[in-house]
Amino acid sequence: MEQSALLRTELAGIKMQSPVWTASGTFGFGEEFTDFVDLHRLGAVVVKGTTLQPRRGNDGVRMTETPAGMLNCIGLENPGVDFFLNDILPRIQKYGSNIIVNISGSTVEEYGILAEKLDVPGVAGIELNVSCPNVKDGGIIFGTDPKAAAAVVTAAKKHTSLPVILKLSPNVTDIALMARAVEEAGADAISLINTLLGMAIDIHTWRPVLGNVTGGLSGPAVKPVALRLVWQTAQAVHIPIIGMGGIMNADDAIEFFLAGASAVSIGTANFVDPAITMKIIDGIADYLQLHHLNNIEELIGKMKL
Amino acid sequence: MEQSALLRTELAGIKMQSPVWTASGTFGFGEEFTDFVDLHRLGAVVVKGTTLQPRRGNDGVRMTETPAGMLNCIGLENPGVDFFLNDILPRIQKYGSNIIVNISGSTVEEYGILAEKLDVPGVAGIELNVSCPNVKDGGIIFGTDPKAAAAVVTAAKKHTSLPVILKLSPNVTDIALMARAVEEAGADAISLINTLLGMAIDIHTWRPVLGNVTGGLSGPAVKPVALRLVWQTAQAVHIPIIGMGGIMNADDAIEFFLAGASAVSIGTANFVDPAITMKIIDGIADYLQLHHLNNIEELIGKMKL
Amino acid sequence: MPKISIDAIILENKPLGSDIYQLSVACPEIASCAQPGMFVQLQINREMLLLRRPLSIADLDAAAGTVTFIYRRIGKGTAAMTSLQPQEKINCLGPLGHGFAMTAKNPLLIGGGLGIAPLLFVAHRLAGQADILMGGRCRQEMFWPELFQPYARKIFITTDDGSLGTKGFTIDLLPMLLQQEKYDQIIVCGPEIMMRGVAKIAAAASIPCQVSLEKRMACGLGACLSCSCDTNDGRRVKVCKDGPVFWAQEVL
Amino acid sequence: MPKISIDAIILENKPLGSDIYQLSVACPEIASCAQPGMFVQLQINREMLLLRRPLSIADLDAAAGTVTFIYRRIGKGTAAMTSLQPQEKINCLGPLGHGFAMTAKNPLLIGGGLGIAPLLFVAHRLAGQADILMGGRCRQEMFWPELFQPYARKIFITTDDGSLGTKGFTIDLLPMLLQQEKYDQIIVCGPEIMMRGVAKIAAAASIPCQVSLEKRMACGLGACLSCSCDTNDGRRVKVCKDGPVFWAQEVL
Ligand SMILES: Cc1cc2nc3c(=O)[nH]c(=O)nc-3n(C[C@H](O)[C@H](O)[C@H](O)COP(=O)(O)OP(=O)(O)OC[C@H]3O[C@@H](n4cnc5c(N)ncnc54)[C@H](O)[C@@H]3O)c2cc1C
Ligand SMILES: Cc1cc2nc3c(=O)[nH]c(=O)nc-3n(C[C@H](O)[C@H](O)[C@H](O)COP(=O)(O)OP(=O)(O)OC[C@H]3O[C@@H](n4cnc5c(N)ncnc54)[C@H](O)[C@@H]3O)c2cc1C
Ligand SMILES: Cc1cc2nc3c(=O)[nH]c(=O)nc-3n(C[C@H](O)[C@H](O)[C@H](O)COP(=O)(O)O)c2cc1C
Ligand SMILES: Cc1cc2nc3c(=O)[nH]c(=O)nc-3n(C[C@H](O)[C@H](O)[C@H](O)COP(=O)(O)O)c2cc1C
Ligand code: FES
Ligand code: FES
Repeated sequence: MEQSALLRTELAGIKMQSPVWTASGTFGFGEEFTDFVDLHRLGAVVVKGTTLQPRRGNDGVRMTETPAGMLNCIGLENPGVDFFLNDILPRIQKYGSNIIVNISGSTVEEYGILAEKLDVPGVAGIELNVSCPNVKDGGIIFGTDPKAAAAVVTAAKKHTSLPVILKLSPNVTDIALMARAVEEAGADAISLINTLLGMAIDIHTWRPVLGNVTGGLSGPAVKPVALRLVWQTAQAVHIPIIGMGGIMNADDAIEFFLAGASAVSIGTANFVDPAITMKIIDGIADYLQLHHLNNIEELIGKMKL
Repeated sequence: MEQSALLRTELAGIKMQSPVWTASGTFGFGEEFTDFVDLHRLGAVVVKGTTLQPRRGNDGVRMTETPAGMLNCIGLENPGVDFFLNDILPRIQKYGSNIIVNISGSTVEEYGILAEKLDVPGVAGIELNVSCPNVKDGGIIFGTDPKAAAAVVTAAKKHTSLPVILKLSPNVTDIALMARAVEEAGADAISLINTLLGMAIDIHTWRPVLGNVTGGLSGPAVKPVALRLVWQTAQAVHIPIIGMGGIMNADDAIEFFLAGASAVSIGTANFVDPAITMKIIDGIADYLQLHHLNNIEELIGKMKL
Repeated sequence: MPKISIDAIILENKPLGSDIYQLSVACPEIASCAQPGMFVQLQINREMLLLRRPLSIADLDAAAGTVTFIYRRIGKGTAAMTSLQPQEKINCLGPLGHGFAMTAKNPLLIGGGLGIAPLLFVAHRLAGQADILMGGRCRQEMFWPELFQPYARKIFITTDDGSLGTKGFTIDLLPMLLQQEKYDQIIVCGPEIMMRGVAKIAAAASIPCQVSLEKRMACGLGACLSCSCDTNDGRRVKVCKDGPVFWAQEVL
Repeated sequence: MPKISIDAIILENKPLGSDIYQLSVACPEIASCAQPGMFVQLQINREMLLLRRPLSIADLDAAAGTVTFIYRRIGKGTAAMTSLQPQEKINCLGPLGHGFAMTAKNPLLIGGGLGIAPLLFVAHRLAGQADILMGGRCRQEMFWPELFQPYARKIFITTDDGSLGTKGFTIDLLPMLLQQEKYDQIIVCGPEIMMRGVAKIAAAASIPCQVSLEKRMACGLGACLSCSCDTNDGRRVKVCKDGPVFWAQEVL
């Protein structure tokens, strides 16, 4: 079968060339990768976390490497939603891939306002970031309290006709509780995981390495945890899941599909190899062909117990 | 200053040659390492999780490597507390190191019974494992619910005169809540982290790699998360903390002391280099000397914000 | 026997067959005391590999202080091993486990796949005293006879496709061999299904049989319990410490 | 200029001074188009290193298709780099960032520490047209003059201990140099404190000044915002994409 037919799929009404997305904050606005990636082949580009007002992010060191991972505390630096809509969106639309906007609010109302502003042609969906560990008002409360997360979904759904994806934090005791709450509130899909909260200390200066003291851990180090959370979430809800966390190659992606993800998102791996998404897409197609599968759907959630 | 004077310290009344412990389940009963380690130089040897009845642990694959880490689902295989007391303890006492027994119960009462049985000469303390992710009745509920964890501490304290250490699970939303609950219940110290819950799938067979489906993630991959949890716990309580999670060398250990740990415990690193604890002890002494510090106490919790 | 962890210098790392390599290291400390059936945990400092990889000692030269392993490229660790170069260091932890009881006068060694590797060391020690029956998929995989030539008495070969020796499995040929020769022991190493088959035939013929088990290992020292297994009399044993060699009736 | 990510063959990786190494790779794709001041993200496939390491292009030979880096062993990544061998592959992502505006007729290059490295490429391009003022701790660290000999017009040296050239810092010597010669531009790269000092003197003397900033980087492509910095007119720029070269008054 032709590669494109094997890979084409749909999620929450979003028609996609492939089930491979790029994770918010790790792929800029997509345009930074055009030397390496045919954006059109991606299922979606999820752009950097966007807020109502521009934000300059955190001061000091924002990134440090850890064993098989990295910590970041960018702190939602972004030019604000209006600048995005007026200056960036028109520019990146031409690449022809689905654009999902990742949004963060300080209040439930802000999520509603953002959702409404972004309900424009050229935006394929909205991802609610309720779990950014790097800003005080960046939604971390919304990400750990099922009621608050549900309220955010309700607010967004009320103000937009676009598919609404809720991005879950891994830093919780019971992911199923969170997942069910947002499903009931009407979320069209769930994405996970956001970063694990971590930290590093400089033993020469006795100070935290990161300007924000703590930061978000991502990369292959977190993959086993991410996969477990995706699997637990898939057991708990019926809405589709976009799985991510440490995916570095097609084999990793296949694990997430088997665990129940309908699409995967590639984050930190883009820093290691900017063409990685293309290799992963090819690798998934090869795997499907090798196993005589006609579509990615035949893999989703098929782990045998 | 002489190395031994630099390193000698005390924790919850336990006098120690050094602040370096070995983590339960990763160092057997200590005797397996005598070709590589002078057990006497360790602060304590925490022996494999012990239960009232012998347990055979989980079937199937019990271990798999992950990027910079490993997943295990041993499932608390152990010969039972009576066998430990009668056959093993007399044998390992001769090495002259502090022996801490890590215990797991299926009920609050079991923790009390175990604590009472172990209140014998030769046992220096008890570590309550309320967070083994690998057995259904292995205490995971006690590890995520502050009230249950407190009840376990109360039961153990009531039945033993030995110092009682509560080992916290990292798989919770709010570690401070857990830590304060066990401090209030009278725990003499807190140790953390136990393993992060993770998973791996075999993409050839479509089955979970581990016999128990999920397993506990340990090793350098988890270090940033462990360090953050130790720091958060140190902010929340006044009792001493034994910090662990991915410590591979003296530099890693120093980070944990700066974050607020009074001792560190070495786990997975023992599998990589069975002599690693000796190297870490030497490295800590060198660091103290280099920084003109007289004792490990001068490092504990000294991270500057 | 004291175990050590030591940086050994790689002398050679060459392909023997498709995906099969022979690695030799200078490690007098292990070469001087290791027994057939023991293994070594090798640390591979490449990529993000954390744990060591266990390999049986395939041969050693105590005088020269060298140890040889034969391994199959199967996953990340063994793939990374193929890129190791002579003169590089590789940390060896060993010798680990209990080797074969070397008490037989007239044993038959039986090996399948990479399970043939530790039998080479056995044959070497038995210096022409042992016959070997080895099984493989096809002629191309059977570079082994040449390695056994200097050490073994008779060499019997089976291949799945008949391209070398007798067509079939080792257990197909075994009954005939047991009729031809009065072996006083069988030493078998290979896929579990093969070892079970051999153990059954050996039991029926009342010939003592030693087997070498394989389990995923982390520590290799008996500390982590990754490799526990049940004995037939209800004990729990650790393959890395109490094995990898057992009497067939203990564990199969 | 299109960026690429490509496996380059290592030609040489040799020590220049204590803890300082020179790495040359065959990479015609980058050698053919990179400009002075640009950098490359190198992937080091050792140990558990995940991210690439940014290094300035210290020189290149477009005809031969080679690119040279000079790096200091400072942490895990650069330590691992020192073990790279000729013939090994190293993945290079580049050329990244914007280089120096090469518009000056009579520039003074000023470098401190490893900041001297990218200036070598600048001097090479300016082919005898530029003077260089370089500062280091002591004579042993100053292997640089020899490297600049073929390219630079005049070479001025300061060392902290006076063991070579003038005793003191580059900024101590700078005012005198500006009196001696009418430079039309200053190009400076080194510790931030030094660049600030130079920028101040340059501003006072009304000489345009280019600086090259350094920030921790993950992507190197302007995507992750690890390397954001403020401009004096209130914009946010990315050092990896909008820099690393800026006009001093923009960012200092
Ligand atoms: C005591 C002992 C002696 C051995 N001797 C030899 C030998 O002489 N020659 C040889 O080629 N192999 C031998 N093996 C097997 C060898 O250890 C594994 O093939 C190797 O560890 C796989 O590593 P990897 O990183 O390439 O595979 P991985 O990428 O880790 O995994 C690939 C597959 O290999 C299997 N595997 C992984 N780890 C182990 C393990 N520790 N033990 C068994 N299977 C595993 C799993 O099925 C897995 O799916 C021995 C194993 C043991 C326990
Ligand atoms: C655009 C650019 C060009 C550079 N050019 C050169 C060059 O030509 N020669 C050279 O020797 N160095 C250069 N550097 C610095 C070089 O990238 C770092 O020294 C290197 O990444 C450190 O890696 P490590 O793994 O050895 O250190 P690590 O173990 O990662 O850290 C050691 C210390 O180095 C510093 N550091 C870590 N990562 C970076 C980073 N990405 N950028 C800056 N500092 C860092 C931190 O202070 C840290 O404490 C350049 C940096 C940038 C951003
Ligand atoms: C540098 C960086 C910036 C990020 N910014 C955001 C963000 O703005 N919004 C968000 O929801 N997630 C953000 N994330 C989280 C990623 O989208 C993703 O959930 C996480 O990194 C796990 O995937 P990975 O391991 O493949 O990187 C960021 C991650 C990194 C590394
Ligand atoms: C193989 C293995 C077995 C373990 N068994 C136990 C146990 O019985 N009881 C317990 O409290 N923790 C157990 N742990 C957790 C460790 O004690 C430690 O908390 C964890 O591994 C984190 O430290 P590390 O990253 O240094 O290994 C086990 C860990 C491993 C890897
Ligand atoms: S491998 Fe650890 S006990 Fe056998
Ligand atoms: S390093 Fe990623 S934006 Fe500059």
